Amino acid sequence: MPMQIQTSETEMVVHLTGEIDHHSAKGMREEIDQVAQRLQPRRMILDFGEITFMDSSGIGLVLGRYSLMQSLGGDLELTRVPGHIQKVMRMAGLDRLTTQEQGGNNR
Amino acid sequence: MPMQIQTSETEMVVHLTGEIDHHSAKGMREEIDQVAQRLQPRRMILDFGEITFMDSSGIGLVLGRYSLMQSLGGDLELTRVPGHIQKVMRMAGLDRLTTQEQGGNNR
Amino acid sequence: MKVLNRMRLVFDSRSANEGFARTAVAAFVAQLDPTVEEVNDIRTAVSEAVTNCIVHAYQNEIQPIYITACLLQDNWVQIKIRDKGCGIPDVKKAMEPLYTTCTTGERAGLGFALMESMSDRVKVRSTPGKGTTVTLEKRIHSRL
Amino acid sequence: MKVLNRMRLVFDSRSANEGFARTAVAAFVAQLDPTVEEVNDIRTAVSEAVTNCIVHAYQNEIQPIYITACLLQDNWVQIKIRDKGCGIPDVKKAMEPLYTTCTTGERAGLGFALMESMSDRVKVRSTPGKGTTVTLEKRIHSRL
Ligand SMILES: Nc1ncnc2c1ncn2[C@@H]1O[C@H](COP(=O)(O)OP(=O)(O)O)[C@@H](O)[C@H]1O
Ligand SMILES: Nc1ncnc2c1ncn2[C@@H]1O[C@H](COP(=O)(O)OP(=O)(O)O)[C@@H](O)[C@H]1O
Repeated sequence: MPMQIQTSETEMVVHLTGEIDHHSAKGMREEIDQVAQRLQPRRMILDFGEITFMDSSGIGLVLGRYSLMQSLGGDLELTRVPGHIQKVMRMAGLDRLTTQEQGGNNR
Repeated sequence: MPMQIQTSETEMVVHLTGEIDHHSAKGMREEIDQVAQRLQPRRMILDFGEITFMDSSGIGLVLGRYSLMQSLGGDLELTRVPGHIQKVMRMAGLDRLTTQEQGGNNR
Repeated sequence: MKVLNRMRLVFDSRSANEGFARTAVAAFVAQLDPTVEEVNDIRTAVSEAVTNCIVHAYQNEIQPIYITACLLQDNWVQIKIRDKGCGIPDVKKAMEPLYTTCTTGERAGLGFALMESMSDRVKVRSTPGKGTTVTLEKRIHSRL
Repeated sequence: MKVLNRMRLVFDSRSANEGFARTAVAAFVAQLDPTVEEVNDIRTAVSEAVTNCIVHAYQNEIQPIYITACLLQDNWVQIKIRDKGCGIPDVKKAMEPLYTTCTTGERAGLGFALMESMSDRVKVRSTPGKGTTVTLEKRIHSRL
């Protein structure tokens, strides 16, 4: 999976890359959850800066990680969400989890 | 046509952009020849720096402009030819017209 | 309406083809010189419809998915995504936001909602046991 | 050889579809994670074959062009481009570099030569009055 995960004692930052669809989401979910279960972080940050496409499979990905973090008593944040992906997030009210929107003309 | 033509007294520089195929080549040919007929330059330079795709229609484009410049008693030069397009040029021996090849990983 | 250009696409219902399908449709629409946002809308809507064929209609069996795309007058694009899968018993209910028959928590039930927000018109025709056709219509506000 | 994935494409022989056709095939092959050079080779070869259908086979009449693409074992890709146009009386001669029946000076007669240099194998079957099928085969040396 094209993904980089940075961890500290209490925080986990997931740098997602490429396209999120039903095909790619499964591997992403599994990789994130494996690290999260082991680390039990207080905060998970999903970085969408290098995501070039996302459909509702990405909403499922975010909602599932949100539940996971709730069950761990922690928080989920989304950063650097490109404009078009913000539009998809908004459909599920997930834009409220966004701390930093990415400006400009994303591909 | 997505094309910019710079002219001086004796020289004409054509900055080609986009993809060269049978569909796009016609318009490019016509636009170049119109200016060349009017200007009668000693030298024509075709700049391929912003070309992202070219098939044998591009060879036809170059060969035709070569004949035109010959008939005007002038020269034709090709600059900033991306690697993959150089590979197509080579099929027709047109790489010898190239004064400056473009390095790197062109799209 | 007069059809100005058209294409037809058939491919296996493998999830690896989701990216191919949306890219192919986007490449066909590219000749209208759409904005980046319009292209992304189309890619998203097509991706949703194709994923539904794979996940719901054929339930991960490998069967054919059919797409046709037409360019009509005044920059209208019509895209049909068709399967011969299980069909939808209650289309109205299926199209409600958050409604999903998926029990794994993997699907958000927002596929149709996204198709509707990314297109100008969405039509669904379905016969249980026979299959489903989703028709997406969108007008491209060409940059030309 | 076992077919691991496949798609089929039909579209009008309009020159506006040349870009669509090569992009669609490239998007299908993308799942093998080809190099940039391999993708460009495929786009060029497909573009040549499709242009020939438009220019030579149908001589600018609007008729259907058929493409199938298959992924086979060991990262082999097979692409067939088929028309129901005028056909080629002498295939061997047609495939010679610089040979062209075009008299306007627009075509360089290098279409088949380019297809051959961009693919591992090129097969041409043609029946005058019935049509032509060009089969391109290429092995992708995946980056994986
Ligand atoms: N092509 C289809 N074939 C059969 N059932 C479908 C099809 N498309 C959608 N459905 C049904 O409609 C429901 C809602 O679809 P959708 O809004 O896309 O949400 P999701 O895909 O997340 O479940 C699905 O859960 C499924 O039951
Ligand atoms: N699909 C086709 N149908 C009919 N004739 C064809 C087809 N493809 C190629 N040809 C014939 O073969 C010749 C050589 O083709 P090619 O090497 O691609 O060069 P070019 O397209 O530049 O003429 C063409 O000029 C044409 O006469």
